[in-house]
Amino acid sequence: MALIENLTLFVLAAFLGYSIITKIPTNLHTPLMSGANAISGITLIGSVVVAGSGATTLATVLGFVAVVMATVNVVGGYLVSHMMLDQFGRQDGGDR
Amino acid sequence: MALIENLTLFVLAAFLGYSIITKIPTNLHTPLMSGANAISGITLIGSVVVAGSGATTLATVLGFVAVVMATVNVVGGYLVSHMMLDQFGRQDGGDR
Amino acid sequence: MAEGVLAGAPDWLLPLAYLVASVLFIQGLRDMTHPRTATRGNATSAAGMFLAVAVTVLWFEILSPVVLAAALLLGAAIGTWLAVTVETTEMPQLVGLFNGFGGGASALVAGAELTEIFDRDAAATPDVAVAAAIAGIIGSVTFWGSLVAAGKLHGVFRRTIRYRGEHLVKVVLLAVALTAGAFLVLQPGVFGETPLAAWAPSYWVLVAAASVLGVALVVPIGGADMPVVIALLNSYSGLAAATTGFVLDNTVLIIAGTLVGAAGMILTVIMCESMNRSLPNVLFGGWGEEATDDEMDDIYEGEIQSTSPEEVEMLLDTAQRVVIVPGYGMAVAQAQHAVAELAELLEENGVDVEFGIHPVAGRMPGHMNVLLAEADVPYDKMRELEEVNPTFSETDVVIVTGANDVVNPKAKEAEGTPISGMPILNVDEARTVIVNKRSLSPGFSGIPNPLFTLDKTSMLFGDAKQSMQDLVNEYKENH
Amino acid sequence: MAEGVLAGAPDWLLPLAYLVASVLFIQGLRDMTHPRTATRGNATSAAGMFLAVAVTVLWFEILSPVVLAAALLLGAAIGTWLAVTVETTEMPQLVGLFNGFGGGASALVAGAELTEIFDRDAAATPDVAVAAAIAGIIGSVTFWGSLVAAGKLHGVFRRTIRYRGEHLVKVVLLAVALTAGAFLVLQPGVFGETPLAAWAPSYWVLVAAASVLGVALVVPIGGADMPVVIALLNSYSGLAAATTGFVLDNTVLIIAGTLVGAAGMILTVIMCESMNRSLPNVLFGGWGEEATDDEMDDIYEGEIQSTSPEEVEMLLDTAQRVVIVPGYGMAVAQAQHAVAELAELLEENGVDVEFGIHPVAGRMPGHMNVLLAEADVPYDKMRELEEVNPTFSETDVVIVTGANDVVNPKAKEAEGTPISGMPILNVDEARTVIVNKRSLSPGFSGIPNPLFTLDKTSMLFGDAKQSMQDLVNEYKENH
Ligand SMILES: NC(=O)c1ccc[n+]([C@@H]2O[C@H](COP(=O)([O-])OP(=O)(O)OC[C@H]3O[C@@H](n4cnc5c(N)ncnc54)[C@H](OP(=O)(O)O)[C@@H]3O)[C@@H](O)[C@H]2O)c1
Ligand SMILES: NC(=O)c1ccc[n+]([C@@H]2O[C@H](COP(=O)([O-])OP(=O)(O)OC[C@H]3O[C@@H](n4cnc5c(N)ncnc54)[C@H](OP(=O)(O)O)[C@@H]3O)[C@@H](O)[C@H]2O)c1
Repeated sequence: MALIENLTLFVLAAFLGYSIITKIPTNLHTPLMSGANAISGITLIGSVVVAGSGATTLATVLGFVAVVMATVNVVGGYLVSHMMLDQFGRQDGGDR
Repeated sequence: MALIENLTLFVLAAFLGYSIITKIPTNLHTPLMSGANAISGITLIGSVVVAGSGATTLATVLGFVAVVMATVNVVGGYLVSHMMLDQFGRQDGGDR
Repeated sequence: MAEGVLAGAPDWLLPLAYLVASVLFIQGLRDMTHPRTATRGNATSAAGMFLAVAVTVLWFEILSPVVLAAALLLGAAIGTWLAVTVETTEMPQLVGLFNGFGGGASALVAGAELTEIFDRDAAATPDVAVAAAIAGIIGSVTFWGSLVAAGKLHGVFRRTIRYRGEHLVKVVLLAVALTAGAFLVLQPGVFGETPLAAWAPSYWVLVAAASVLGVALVVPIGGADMPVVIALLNSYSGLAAATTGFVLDNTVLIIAGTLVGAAGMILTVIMCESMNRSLPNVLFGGWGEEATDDEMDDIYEGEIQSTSPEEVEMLLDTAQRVVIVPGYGMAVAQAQHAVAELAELLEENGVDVEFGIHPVAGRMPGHMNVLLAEADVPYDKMRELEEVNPTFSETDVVIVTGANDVVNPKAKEAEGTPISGMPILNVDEARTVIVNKRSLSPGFSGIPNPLFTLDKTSMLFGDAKQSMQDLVNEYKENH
Repeated sequence: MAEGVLAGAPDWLLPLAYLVASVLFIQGLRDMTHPRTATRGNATSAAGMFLAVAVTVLWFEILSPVVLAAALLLGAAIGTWLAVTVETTEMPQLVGLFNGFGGGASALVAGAELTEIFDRDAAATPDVAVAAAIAGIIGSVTFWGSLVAAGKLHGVFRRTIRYRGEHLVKVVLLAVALTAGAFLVLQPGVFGETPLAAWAPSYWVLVAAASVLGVALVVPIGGADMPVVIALLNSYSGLAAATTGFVLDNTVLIIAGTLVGAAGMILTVIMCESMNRSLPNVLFGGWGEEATDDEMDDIYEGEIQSTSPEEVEMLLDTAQRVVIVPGYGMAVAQAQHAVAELAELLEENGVDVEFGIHPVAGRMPGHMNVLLAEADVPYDKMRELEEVNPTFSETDVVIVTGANDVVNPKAKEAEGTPISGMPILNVDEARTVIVNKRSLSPGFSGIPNPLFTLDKTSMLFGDAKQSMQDLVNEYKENH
């Protein structure tokens, strides 16, 4: 029953996400948003499979576009998040 | 890959358990302990399958003992926990 | 079985790698609970992503490695370029844009998978078809909704388009998308044996309808509500990835997507709550139009005292304790460095300076914290509402710069204003209040602010960066 | 496919029911985060259990329904009887006992499943065999370890048995169990075609070795450390259930078992931390012997003032603020009702009364809270260490009843005592301290308590229940 197993993962991940995210303080919410955003680019691995399989031309074209878009999301998201957090981190070093 | 899928569930549940339990205040730790204890009686459902299948006499005997033990754990655990919590709950009603 | 570079590797390697990647995502988010560990958390999460993608590339037979490499490089280049050239004030729209791309990719992947299935002359099982339909709808709405939202935030187009029957249009579009989805699931074969059938035409009808729906949903929402929309679409892009995981039967997509879905949903709810509005009100209420005209000027007529950097400098000269309250205007003006410099100067001269940060100051949760951290303001100077409010009665001067709603006492008194019930920073309890903004025009909520008319309030009109810099210079001259 | 009463039901019904049960367990635990929702949480969790068991019973073909019903009824009867007849002080050992039963059941289930597999002349796949071996070891250790721990707590046998080479014995037992496990996994067929082979003999060798190991592990641990052992075994019983889930490929067993495993582990760590000891030290250090003799008497010689209920009543008469510090002795004496009555009387006469609850007072985390809640003491009167410590300097009388280590100032000063570094309740900052216990014998940690020798301290010797009741009567007579 792949469907129910997947559903089980979904439910557990939802509870876990709720538990973790509610512990994150407000001042980190903007970097959290872009970091979470980057994680949603995980759809990239789906795009890779589809783009690389080359089964049909249509799938390849769709896959190509999907890979570009998902990669922008992943790379951009993590970078932006890193740049923001660096500013928090930098001063922490200074404090000590 | 049933093994990896099960491992995934295990990992998610471990993180989730950690997140939830660390939020429970000390004053509820004793009822938590007996409540968690009752949950571990979930092994009862394994016992039921084994005891009921009647495949071999040995399995039936083992299953019988297992069902008795697991049921003691489940019923006793929830009852004890309920009795303790009732004492907390009772006064909450009184307070209002 | 592995088909690609890793051919011959045991079956369990791929799901195990995905499990490890999921753990890295989870651990990354857990590290986000503290500023000290947050940078590491982001890196952990990125490592998870790298692992998942690398294993995937090596595992599957890549018939067109050049195409794939080109796509990856192109995406990485665009992403890097956007990230490094962005101004801190443009963060919200950039996050929105990235987000849209993630949603769009999910919709395309689901579609490509369907065409592959149909191309093999196989039928999609009902659960795959349902998941694909959901991924298509959510992904398309996310893509187009995010583009519109990012465009509005960026000022590409500011108009809020409202029209009679706009809700009906949305309902019809959703109905079309759902009908196309039903076709996809039931596969009644209306397209017969035509070559068209292999393209999964009902899926693309669904995508088209959902795309228009995405635009139609966001267009009527006021520009100032866009941050909420973006947080919600962030949640959607996660859900789209999770549903794609159901289509491809892939655990890491489901887990990671769901985590993002939860994160976005929680941020959305927090924003709505701290603005004292409901989510349906934000999405369909249509309120939230930024009042740009200065009709308010009459209201304030004759009750406003304005001041100059020189006068403020004199006030600061005798102050023991100063609280700076930044708001959206500080972000717009990029005034954080000037503000930080002012605070440092005052501290050097023995004045006790703190920042009062309202939870919804600016346009994203934590917006002010990010800006001030950029300008090297130490955390322990940034005080949250509950911490700073009790101290205003012992504060000599409050400098409000680019903030409006978050210090509007109307939130306390009147029922029926858009901010009624929102907790505010009680700056009016301080001895003197300096309000720095460019005009008397209202903030996000579009209502006048009685704080400006108080006897203890003086307005320091001007762009936040300019005014703060003037103050710094003035202060330096005299010390 | 369903074979039992539900024959014909769709395949996904069983896993779906298990998913719902898992959600109920999770939600039940989440509700435990607040006293107000905790009772509901327990009921939610119980509902999940009921659902999981009911669906299982209906789903599978039960060849011997009478046997099954008998087993269920018998178990329920025993469980209910034990639960309703238990005294609140006996909770810890009862929880331990129940816990052992859960672990034992897991070990038996894994064994029965193996015999069934072998009976069908099939071979257990390596992952099933490994999981069964783990379930067998953990389950057996849990069962016997819990029995010993519960027995010690109940006073069935109090002696701590230590002997030379005890660690070697444990290592050898573990090695035997692991070797048997290896046999099970590799199935070299040493038992050939004998009828014996179908009984999975290597599994039972493993169980026997692990059972002795369980006893050997707990026997050398001091009676007072039993609560930590029980929390740890609680974690083990969860892990045993989770591994059984791997054997049976059953999601709800894995999820619920893992949740319990995490809960037990966290409680264990918290207890160790608040006693300022490491887990290996508790398990293998062998320290923790309860000092039962009163050799300490000499140490205190001539430095002790003792008092009477009459004198204490006079003190209370002029007090504005009283703090009551309960400890393990209150639980032993079942003095909570008398203590609560005293507090109520004082309150009625305008005295400000609070309870100072140390995190490890008693023998389980939250032990005092459960007892006082039973006696209807309102929560807001029970103060945690951080809350109550700053108030002692403004407290007129502290009544310490049945507590010892948690108020021992040696924790602050000396290095090298078993309680060094443990934060304590600073009752010595109050104006007067009354310590109620039966003798001068030490508490859990076995060390003398300099608090008793202070000028401001008076000892009210006697059983806690009796002494508190005397105080109540005395106070009533005079008011
Ligand atoms: N933080 C979030 O998550 C979030 C999300 C969505 C909505 N919101 C809403 O946004 C509002 C935030 O309150 P806020 O007090 O920060 O901002 P605000 O109420 O929007 O007011 C910002 C003020 O800044 C001034 N300003 C703009 N550009 C400026 C410049 N270059 N120099 C100086 N001043 C400038 C504007 O007045 P002038 O034009 O006269 O200069 C305006 O009155 C709240 O109503 C909140 O509910 C927040
Ligand atoms: N809470 C937990 O989770 C936990 C778990 C494991 C270990 N521990 C340990 O347990 C200790 C708890 O400290 P504590 O101060 O509560 O207890 P304690 O240090 O064990 O002292 C209890 C005192 O109560 C007295 N007592 C016993 N029966 C009595 C009766 N019937 N009437 C009056 N007094 C009686 C005893 O003295 P007499 O014999 O003279 O009467 C004894 O000195 C700590 O060392 C802690 O580390 C706690």
